[in-house]
Amino acid sequence: MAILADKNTKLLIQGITGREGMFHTEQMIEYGTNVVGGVTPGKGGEWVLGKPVFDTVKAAKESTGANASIIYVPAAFATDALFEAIDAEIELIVCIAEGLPIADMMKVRARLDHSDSRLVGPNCPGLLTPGQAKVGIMPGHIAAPGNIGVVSRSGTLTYEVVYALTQRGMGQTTCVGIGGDPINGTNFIDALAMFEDDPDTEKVVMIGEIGGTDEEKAAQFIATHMSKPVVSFIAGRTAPPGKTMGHAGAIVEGGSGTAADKIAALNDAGVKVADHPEQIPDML
Amino acid sequence: MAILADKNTKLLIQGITGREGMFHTEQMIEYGTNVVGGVTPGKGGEWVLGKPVFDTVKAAKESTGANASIIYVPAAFATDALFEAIDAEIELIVCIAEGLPIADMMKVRARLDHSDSRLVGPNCPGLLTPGQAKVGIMPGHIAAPGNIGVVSRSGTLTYEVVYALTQRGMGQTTCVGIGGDPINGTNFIDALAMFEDDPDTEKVVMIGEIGGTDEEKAAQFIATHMSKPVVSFIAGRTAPPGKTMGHAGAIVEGGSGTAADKIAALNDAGVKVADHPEQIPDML
Amino acid sequence: MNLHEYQSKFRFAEFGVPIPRGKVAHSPQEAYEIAKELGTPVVVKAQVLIGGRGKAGGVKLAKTPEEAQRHADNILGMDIRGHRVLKVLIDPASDIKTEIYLGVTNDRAARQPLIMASAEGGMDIEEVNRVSPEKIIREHIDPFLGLRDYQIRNLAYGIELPRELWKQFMKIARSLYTCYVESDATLVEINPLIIDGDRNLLAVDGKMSIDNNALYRHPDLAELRDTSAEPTAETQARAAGLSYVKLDGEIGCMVNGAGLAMTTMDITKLFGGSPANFLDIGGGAKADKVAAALRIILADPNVKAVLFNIFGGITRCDEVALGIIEALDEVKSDLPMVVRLVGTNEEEGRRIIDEANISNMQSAATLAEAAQKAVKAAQSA
Amino acid sequence: MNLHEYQSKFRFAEFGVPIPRGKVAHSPQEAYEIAKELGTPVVVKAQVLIGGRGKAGGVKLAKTPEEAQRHADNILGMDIRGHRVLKVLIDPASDIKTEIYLGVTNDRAARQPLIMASAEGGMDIEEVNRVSPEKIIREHIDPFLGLRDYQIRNLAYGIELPRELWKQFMKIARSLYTCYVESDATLVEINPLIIDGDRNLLAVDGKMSIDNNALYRHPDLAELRDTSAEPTAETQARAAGLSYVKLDGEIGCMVNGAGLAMTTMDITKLFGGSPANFLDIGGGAKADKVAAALRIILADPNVKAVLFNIFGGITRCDEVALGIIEALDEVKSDLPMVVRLVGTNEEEGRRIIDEANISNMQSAATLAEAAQKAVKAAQSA
Repeated sequence: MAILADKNTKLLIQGITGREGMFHTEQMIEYGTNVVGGVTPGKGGEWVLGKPVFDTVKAAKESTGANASIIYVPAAFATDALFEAIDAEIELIVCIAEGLPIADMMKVRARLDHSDSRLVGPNCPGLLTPGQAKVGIMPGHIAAPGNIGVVSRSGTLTYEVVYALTQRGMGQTTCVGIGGDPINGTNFIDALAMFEDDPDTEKVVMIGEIGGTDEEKAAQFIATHMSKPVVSFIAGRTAPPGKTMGHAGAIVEGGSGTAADKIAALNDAGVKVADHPEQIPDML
Repeated sequence: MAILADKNTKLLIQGITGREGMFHTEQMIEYGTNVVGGVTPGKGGEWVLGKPVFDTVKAAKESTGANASIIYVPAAFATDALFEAIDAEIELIVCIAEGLPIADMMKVRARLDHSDSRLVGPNCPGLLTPGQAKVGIMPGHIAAPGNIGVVSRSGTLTYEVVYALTQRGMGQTTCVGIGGDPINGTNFIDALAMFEDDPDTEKVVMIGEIGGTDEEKAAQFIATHMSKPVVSFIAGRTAPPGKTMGHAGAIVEGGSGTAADKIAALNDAGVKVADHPEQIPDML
Repeated sequence: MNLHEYQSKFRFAEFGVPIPRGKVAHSPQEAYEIAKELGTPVVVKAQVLIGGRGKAGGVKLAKTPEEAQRHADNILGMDIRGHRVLKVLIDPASDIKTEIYLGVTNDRAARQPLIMASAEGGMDIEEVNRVSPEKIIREHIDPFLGLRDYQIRNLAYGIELPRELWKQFMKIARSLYTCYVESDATLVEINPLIIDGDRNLLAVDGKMSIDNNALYRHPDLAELRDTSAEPTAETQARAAGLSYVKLDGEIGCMVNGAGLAMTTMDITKLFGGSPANFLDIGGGAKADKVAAALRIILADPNVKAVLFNIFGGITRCDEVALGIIEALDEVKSDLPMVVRLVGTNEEEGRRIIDEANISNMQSAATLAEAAQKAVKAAQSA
Repeated sequence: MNLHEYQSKFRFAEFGVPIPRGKVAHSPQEAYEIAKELGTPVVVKAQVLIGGRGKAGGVKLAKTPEEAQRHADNILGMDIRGHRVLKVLIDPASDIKTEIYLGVTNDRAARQPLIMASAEGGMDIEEVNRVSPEKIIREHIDPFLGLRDYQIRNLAYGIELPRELWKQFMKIARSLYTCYVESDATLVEINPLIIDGDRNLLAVDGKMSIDNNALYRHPDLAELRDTSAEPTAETQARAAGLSYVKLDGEIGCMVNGAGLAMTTMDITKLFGGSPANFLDIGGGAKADKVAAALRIILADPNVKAVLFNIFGGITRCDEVALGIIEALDEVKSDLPMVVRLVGTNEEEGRRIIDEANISNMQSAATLAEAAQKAVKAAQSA
């Protein structure tokens, strides 16, 4: 077991013929992910890396039975790709693409809320269920199968934590990068709830950062809904207010969204918060 | 008992200071409807017909506890009035106003579908629960309390039927005019389901007309979901195709929406269809 | 409100749809000059707000300006199913290789706009829908999101449009949808959208209907209404605030309310007569409106009897009765008339009609009685 | 991206918001001429992309053109919290009777735009929110429906705006929201929106932030970016595709990934040091990017040691190591440096660093070790 993606995932690549799309498709296939095809408008009928290319998600889904799709297209086209995947009733949509305008994401999110699709991202590294499926750009070799669920707003910081876990012999059920944008498809609570329900996940690591109030809400959720232990780390203790720290969502605004607030909320909920990522394995 | 409106209805008049609004407000109060106030932007604080006027629906609802509102404003302002009532979580909204653009109603309807408000109309005569509440422009004296539910797309044709029933001693639980526009808030099925659930309603009269396929869908619903007898009348047997018969929704298009189709569907569902309205009392 | 082909296409062009660079001629001489200016061959096309002009001889190919002039001379003034041709569109003849259909309309059941494309262009889309509905590719449009590019690709893919034409097709579909939204249209249709010899897409024929309820916010479109070819009665009715549709029968009907007006037509037929019109005078029914309605009904030479069916709701029957009498004072007529007044103050209303003692007028209590009397009167007239 | 007051207000005005008819001066002489043209009194206002200019003496009233010139002379070149003043806005002084707040922002929790109004204008809205949140009237806006008139009335009612000003207020709120949408703004704010002696509403101060991700579709707005007053390092970083924020410490950090970059700052602090910057070099980490980043870090005179923290994911550590060596070849420096390379091909990467045998560079295996070494190096430097 795992969450979101596993051996039964039949993955479609939106933007398969692009440079980035093709590179990561190769990596995902190598990892053993069941990539069933790709979509690039105007290139239907071609083959890339042994996979069929379609003009539309609808046609691709009809031909391949895909139940998941991953989006590697430039920001200017990503919104349309998202609506196309939602409209085609793709169950799991992972949006690696970054740089989506907030106004667009508000609309995407409103449509998602009335659909049966689950979006992870945008602006995220995707997800990795070690030994089963890699749906995104996380390096596969740093992870190993096990019983720890990892959820994070970050990219390389997630790798850092996963790597530290693996080196200490602590494998993972699924590693989920939810992305650093202020509006996304899957938040901490969504992922925590899935880990809580996943019989194979025994412990959870939650990696947050400054900005917004999602960590505070997650703390509330952990206190009231979770039986499994959660260890956390919050990046950005030294970040000054009013400055965006790389991620569009990572900004301390109007006195809210500070690391101190988040750590306090997590501590109140009984969650241990590490001072730095390498402490996490010892705290589990 | 009755459907939609009764003695517990606390009614707000949107557009109370207008000529039409004031005239009908007086009629509704005379009938015994519990009118609790009105809304006219910029006239908050005034009093009309002994009722307080507010600037916004929100303020009016807070002050009066209104659970229903009726809209008598010109078409150009009716869309905003509808969104205001939905946003203020008014339970029953009756829109008498006519002439709302279809594009606007598509949006209103999409919002309604995600709200807890019930809209009757637009472009309708409203509703009348004899002896309890008149929410609209139906003349009160032609109706009488009883056990027949009436639902209709028409205005004066409804009066004709209600009058015929009353003259024969057959009173009504509630008479609902759902309006003649192609997109409306309450359709036949909605009203039929309410009558089916209403313990006081024993029989139902459904008055349809050409255009659209709502009568066909209602026939399906009656066959599968209704235990109470329904008698129907369909106006427009002699209407030529491609011509709008007064109501924006009353047009036979592309071979569909004809009276013959509707009558056949109703007959198939076991519904007796009158040849003219005055036959209805005999068929109940 | 329906627009002419030329109005529709010119409007489409404003939003970026490619159309033939044609012009409108009001006279054969003008047709000659336009044909000369455009270069021949040209197509001379009758501009009427009704279908079937092709079969009626309203569309002709001309190889020379002289031929264009001759065709225009024949077509102008032609009567096509009751519509007189007052304008012709002169379009350069297109080199048609393939005909496609592309249209946007309101799907009232889905409560959303619907865009449709078909490889079976040039045919009536309702006919295609009847015979082979699978040949129409459909996409519902979320009114909040608008038409998305992927939806246009779904259409292009579905109609198997050659891939090198997708870019042109996307631009046209986007433009057409924008035109639909910005015009508050209920229908925009390009049929056919052709592929010509140079592999260009071109909107050769177009149709457009505007939501009457939305005209208040489109004064420019409201001005496009062409009443010149419309039956005079309909123009007059609109001006008087009446809802009127001419029919072929002999019993003129004047009713308050659309549903009741249709019912009055139907019951006339039920009792062996035939309605001359649909006419809804709406609420109020003051004398001037009754008079305007009466004038319109009496102007129809087929009318042999007039049936008034008024249900007094908020309006009082006595007031309506006075309105009728006053109107008959203004608009004299010897035709037999039947008046039925029901509802609020009906006795008083009937008394007024009776006391006016108009020889050619009788009253009726029920709708059935009124219809029977009117049918009988028309038959003996 | 933040806009200057004058840019924000001029943009608001394009959408119909009434603003004072002021002009921008780049010199005291220009200030004199504008003041003369506008008529005195005027207000001379420093244009800087940072708050607190009032307290810093950046806003002055002038009764004569000469006084305006003197104020401009004082204000231009002033340093306000690290921002140099290069422009002043000369606005006619307004007759302020009442100050209102009106703003639209993104509510990320509600995932909707939020419009706010308050009778407590002229104050920092975050302060009002802290002290008396009930004084801020809020309406969430459905992004599909846009701001509806009734919502503006809810605001006007909530802030008890005199009814005769509602019409003006509605126009301003509609204009401001349209500006917000059409600009892909994340914030538009009028504070204060004043009522003047003639009972007119006027946007006396304005603020606007644009969604960086949306700048690609607003080339006109992208051009408004004022880099003249921005620290050179930030301008250079943006040009190199780096994400950089200057801080006050002495350890320069170069990291791939935003979360990891913040973590690197944090851990530096944890071990007794202080980060000089946030710097995310993003994916890839080719030599030219590393070099650009290194140049920016070394240009900061506070920097006493440099910490490289690279997690090789898809990117291979050996490639990154080569990039660092190549960059150091271009950008010479004697400052102590600590390199930590982890992930794909980390051994090979470390070997490359070690073999390059750079005297002032040491490597580290863990993040903690790297931070401790960097802190120590900075302290002994």
